[in-house]
Amino acid sequence: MRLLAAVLAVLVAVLVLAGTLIPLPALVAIRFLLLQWGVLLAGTAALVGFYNLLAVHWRNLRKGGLQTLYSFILLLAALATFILVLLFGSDSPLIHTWLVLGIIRPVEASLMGLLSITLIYALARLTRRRLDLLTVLFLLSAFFFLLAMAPLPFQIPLLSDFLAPWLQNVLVTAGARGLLLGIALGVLTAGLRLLLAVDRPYGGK
Amino acid sequence: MNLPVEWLNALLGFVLTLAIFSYLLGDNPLFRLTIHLFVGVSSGYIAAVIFRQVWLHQLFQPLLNPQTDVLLRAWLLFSLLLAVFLLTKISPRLGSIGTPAAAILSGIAAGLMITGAVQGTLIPQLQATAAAFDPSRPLDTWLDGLILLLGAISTLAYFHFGADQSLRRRWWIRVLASSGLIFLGLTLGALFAALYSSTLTALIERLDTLISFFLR
Amino acid sequence: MDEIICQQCGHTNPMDAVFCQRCGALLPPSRPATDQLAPTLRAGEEPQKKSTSELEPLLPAWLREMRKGEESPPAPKEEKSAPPPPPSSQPSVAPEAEEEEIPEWLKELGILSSGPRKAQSVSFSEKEGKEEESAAPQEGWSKDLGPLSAPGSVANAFETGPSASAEPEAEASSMLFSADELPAWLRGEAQSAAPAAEEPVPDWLKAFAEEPPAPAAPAQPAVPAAEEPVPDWLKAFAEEPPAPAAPAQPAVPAAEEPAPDWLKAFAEETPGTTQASQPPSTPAVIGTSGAGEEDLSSLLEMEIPDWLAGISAEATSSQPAAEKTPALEAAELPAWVQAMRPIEAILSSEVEGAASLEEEKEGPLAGLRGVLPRAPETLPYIRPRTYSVRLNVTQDHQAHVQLLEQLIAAESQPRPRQATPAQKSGLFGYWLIAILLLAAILLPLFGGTQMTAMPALTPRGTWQFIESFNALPASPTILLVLDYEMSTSGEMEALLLPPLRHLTSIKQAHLAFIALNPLMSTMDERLLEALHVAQPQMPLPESVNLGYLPGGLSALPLFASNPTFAASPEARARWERSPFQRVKTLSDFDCVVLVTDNAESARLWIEQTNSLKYNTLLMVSSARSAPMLSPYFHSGQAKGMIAGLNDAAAYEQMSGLSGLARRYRDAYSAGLLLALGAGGIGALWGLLIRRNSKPQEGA
Amino acid sequence: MILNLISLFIIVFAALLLFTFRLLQRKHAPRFRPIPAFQQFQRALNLSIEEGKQVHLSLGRGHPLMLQGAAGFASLGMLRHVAELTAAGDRPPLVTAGEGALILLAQDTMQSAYRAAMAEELYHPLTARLGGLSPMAYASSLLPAFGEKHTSAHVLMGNFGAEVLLLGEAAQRNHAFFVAASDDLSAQAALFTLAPHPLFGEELFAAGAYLSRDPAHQASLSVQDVLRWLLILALLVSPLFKFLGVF
Repeated sequence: MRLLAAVLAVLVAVLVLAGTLIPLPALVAIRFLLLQWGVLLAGTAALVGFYNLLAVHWRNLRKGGLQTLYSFILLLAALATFILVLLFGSDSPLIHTWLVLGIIRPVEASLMGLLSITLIYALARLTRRRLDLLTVLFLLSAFFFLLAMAPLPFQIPLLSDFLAPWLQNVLVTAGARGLLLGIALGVLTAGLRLLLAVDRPYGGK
Repeated sequence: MNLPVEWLNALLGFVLTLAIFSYLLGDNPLFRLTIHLFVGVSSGYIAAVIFRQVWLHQLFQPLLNPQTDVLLRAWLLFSLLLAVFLLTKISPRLGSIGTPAAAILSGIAAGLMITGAVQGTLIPQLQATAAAFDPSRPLDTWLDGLILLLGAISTLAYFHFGADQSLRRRWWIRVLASSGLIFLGLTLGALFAALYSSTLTALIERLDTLISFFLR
Repeated sequence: MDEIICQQCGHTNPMDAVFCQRCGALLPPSRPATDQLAPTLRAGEEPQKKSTSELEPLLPAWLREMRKGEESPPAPKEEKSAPPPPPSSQPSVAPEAEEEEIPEWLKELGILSSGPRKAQSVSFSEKEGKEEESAAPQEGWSKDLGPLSAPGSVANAFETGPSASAEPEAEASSMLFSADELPAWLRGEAQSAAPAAEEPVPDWLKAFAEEPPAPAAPAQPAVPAAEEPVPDWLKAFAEEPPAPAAPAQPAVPAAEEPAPDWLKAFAEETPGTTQASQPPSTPAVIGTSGAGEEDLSSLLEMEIPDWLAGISAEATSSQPAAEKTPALEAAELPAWVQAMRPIEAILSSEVEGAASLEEEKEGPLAGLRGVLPRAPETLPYIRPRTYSVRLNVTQDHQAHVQLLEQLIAAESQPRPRQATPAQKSGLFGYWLIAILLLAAILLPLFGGTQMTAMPALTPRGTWQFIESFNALPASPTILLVLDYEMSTSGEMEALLLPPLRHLTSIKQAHLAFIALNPLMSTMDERLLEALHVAQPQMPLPESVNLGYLPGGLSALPLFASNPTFAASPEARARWERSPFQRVKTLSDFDCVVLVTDNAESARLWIEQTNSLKYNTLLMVSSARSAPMLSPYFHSGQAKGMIAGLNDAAAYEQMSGLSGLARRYRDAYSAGLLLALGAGGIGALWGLLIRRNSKPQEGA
Repeated sequence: MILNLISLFIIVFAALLLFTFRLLQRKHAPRFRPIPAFQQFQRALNLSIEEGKQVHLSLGRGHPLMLQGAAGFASLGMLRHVAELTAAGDRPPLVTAGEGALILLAQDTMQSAYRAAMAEELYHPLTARLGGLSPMAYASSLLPAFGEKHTSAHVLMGNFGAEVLLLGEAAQRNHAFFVAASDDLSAQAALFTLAPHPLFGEELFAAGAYLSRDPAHQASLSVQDVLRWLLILALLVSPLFKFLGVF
């Protein structure tokens, strides 16, 4: 079974690659079908994940104490939402108003808002944590861009109109390009490891 | 009728926002309760949307549609079978049936990853670097292009992993890497400021909503 | 060293402890040799190599010479020089060795139980391994017989015997015999073996370790004994009534194994040596458990039968293989060879079992003890030895050992408890920042202040965005790609509303929404509602929600070729009735607006759909993804770009609207300046603390 | 068309390079510059095994069919190593992810790691858990885990956005060891301020080679280095391409 899985994975990867890079109609059509499978399987995997979430909290129900309450709330919320959306669709006003705008949006946005406090706090403590050239450059750059972004009652000549955009478009873009290229190399080799069945997260080594 | 619903909805948002902000004081039962409610609702919502979008709209509806071509129907049935195989992963005993389906998913991911990395990043970024040296462009873009080139190269060199016996990199790589450090520091600083700006806007929006609730 | 560290759990035990106080495991004696050897010995683990080359110079000169002598000459030569059977070989070493000063460890031998001697047996097997590798790495077992017959090695094997056989007693007394009780020859031998034991892993073993297949069979037998000082089965074994104490028996396997070639030669050439060797062997026997010297002498004096001479390397070399496939062996070898196998296999350490071995009364093996296994149940215990050489300690492992030692050492040092005050001050700082930030935002919001100036210059991206909208044809079809998280929806709505208002006020636009995130699949309603709230007098544009695009990158080409790919049937029906019906592919839209907070997916969207040559691609980007996306605007791939609240404010100003960007502007400014101030003060404070703490550290 | 050909050439060349390096490096293991975060991670891992505590491994939320999926696959390689090490430990590692496919693959990876460690009977599928299906749900669902006394180390490697800050901050509040890496640049910038030993850029993809010392992963990292210099060369000559009108 494991060998079959590895062969399948390699074959599918090669077909997707070939369909992208070699413009033969047959290959392109196969790639199209495989991509449809990809959509289907990724969606199914999310459902398996959802089941996993329910199973974990179902097990937690027996833990006792507050954890039982938390898990019960989660299970109830998850199952009720799942069934409601399944029955009425996500665009039902009830679901949109109460679940999306009433619960999901405030909590997500509040958590995001909390991050701003964490960020300032982490910035303020950075020199206590670490002090090297990279830290100094990081701080200088962060302070500069914070100042450049801040709307003021008066204009600082050239700062936010010229200097900041130039720095962002040249120096920052240069660094970001290097980072992106490096990450792309990492992605490429990670993909190749899958392609050559060196990594087999689906059950083998 | 409309007003109480809006008001209740705003009240719900207000309470939940306060519960989340209570985390500032430390982890507490109210925060945990809110988090569990939120995780349950969001996960249930997303799972249902995915189920509808993928299984209903793309599998069942065409399958049940009498106008669907036989060949397409066979293909859909086969796809359904594959998805059901993957679903068996929820059972520890039957899980191995789903392994080929997981392998197919990994294979598709590998193919997309490789093409995405090469055609989505490597080549476009290479082109973008070269674009600054367009003969038709003015000289100042050439200067910017040179800085961009140096930055990209030195940042790339900064991450060189190989080392000699003493676990140090060769001197010229170190020199190049140290200039990459400058670009890295500047980039991360700018990204930090940008991220803070985003989170700050989210906080402002939340607090604005709270105020609106009070002023209502 | 006044403590013993348990090798199982790392617990520190008092010097006199026999068992670990935490986990109950048998503790090693506190000898350096065992300290280094034993921790790495654990059943079932892979062999590890250990570099001990640095210890090489510490070896006594005589041992280094002896080792050279052992290592350099080829096997045949050794066989020649070592024909005497084990006991007789010892005197040949002893006279030289005795002249050397008795090492410290030997004086302490009295307090040792089986540990050091096991270490010796380990070193013995290591030598064997080395020889094996240097001579014929893959030829297996038969070649190893040569080294076995080398004086030191055989003596080692012999020496191992009594000590191991006495282990059951040793467990209780932790002492068998002192150095004083040792006969002179044995002391000499012990000396010769000791340095090897003190040096945990000689260089040659490293080399040995690098060759996994070779050590598998013959080189390893002694190690399990070293690892588990007194195995349970051995205890049980020793308690069995019928087992006669016969410590001299170990000599038999030792002699038996190398026997085939050299024993015959020896019997023919130097019978006198054999006899001369008997008396030295006797004290050892007495010193351990008093078995008869007759056993030995009868063994050594007996005439080598023809069948024994006939045991060729061929027969012996087949035995390791036979260990792996017993069935095959049973078919090919005579029964008596099968019977010999376990004894040979246990050569170096299984002498422990000697006490229970019986003397053969008849047949060609008459007079030999323990040649045949007494009970089949002893066999299973032999098996683990074949893969348990584990002295291959790599540098990594040494580093880990050092780390572990450091950790243990660090654990025992009292540390001042500073965590609580630091934690409190940390939380205090966190709360202070939270209060300041909340105040900085709430005051302008509550007060409705408008202190900050609007942007004097419109950013190029915003300007071009507006221009692009203005250049759209009448009743344009516009695709809005919602690629942001719910968590940033506050920011994204503030950025998206000005262009949406612009669109509805100027053009009769038709909007299609596609979400790349399931939570966004119904956000079109929210946006249209916000639009309605912002300008209630204006009719809302006609719109179609194409749903959520599942499948990430893989769905992009599918969507590009069929925009209703992910749409519900109702949406498709509405699509067909609207002006969108002329839109067959992504490039048919008059304008695509990518609304994103995710630089990665936006990048991919742009790169992957670049070949489609849209009419117009515009971007509305969260501030956090803007640095990564602005190059796409500057390279011309996106015609316009709104990034962050400042750009939105510029848009509002340009279009003469008043919206969220203006409303949030003062709070936004206060928040940014607070971060600047708090970050700056914090950085300086950190520097100050570092500067103050350095002199203290120096003092 | 020409870009397709160039892409094909790059991919085939890189695959051959990986294959060759793997063969070559069976004999000579490459050496890599030390990365403190990985050293600390290894130390924390050893410590937690020693103390009988749990390691929490978070694989991120990279969608398998996006580029971010690569980060998830890279972290699965690391999971394999950690699972093998801790399989026979007192507590199995707690594995969390924010994406169903990652959970599924993590379960498979763990099962095969336990099998390799001959402890398959100790494997339980629910040691790999889905935190939540949206990034914030995922991050916030992990917060309680950071307060657990029996969890000594938190390893966050994979695709995380800004929400990773919540986790880093929770780790600091609880004085827990944590090491984090993400392929997202914003998250990297945020982690730079929070993490004791930050990891940048592609260092996330080196985790397998640094931690498991697996020859295949080491070969892959060496290939990455070779490709890096070829890319640098390509960047240097790219202006020339522009002149020649290739791009």
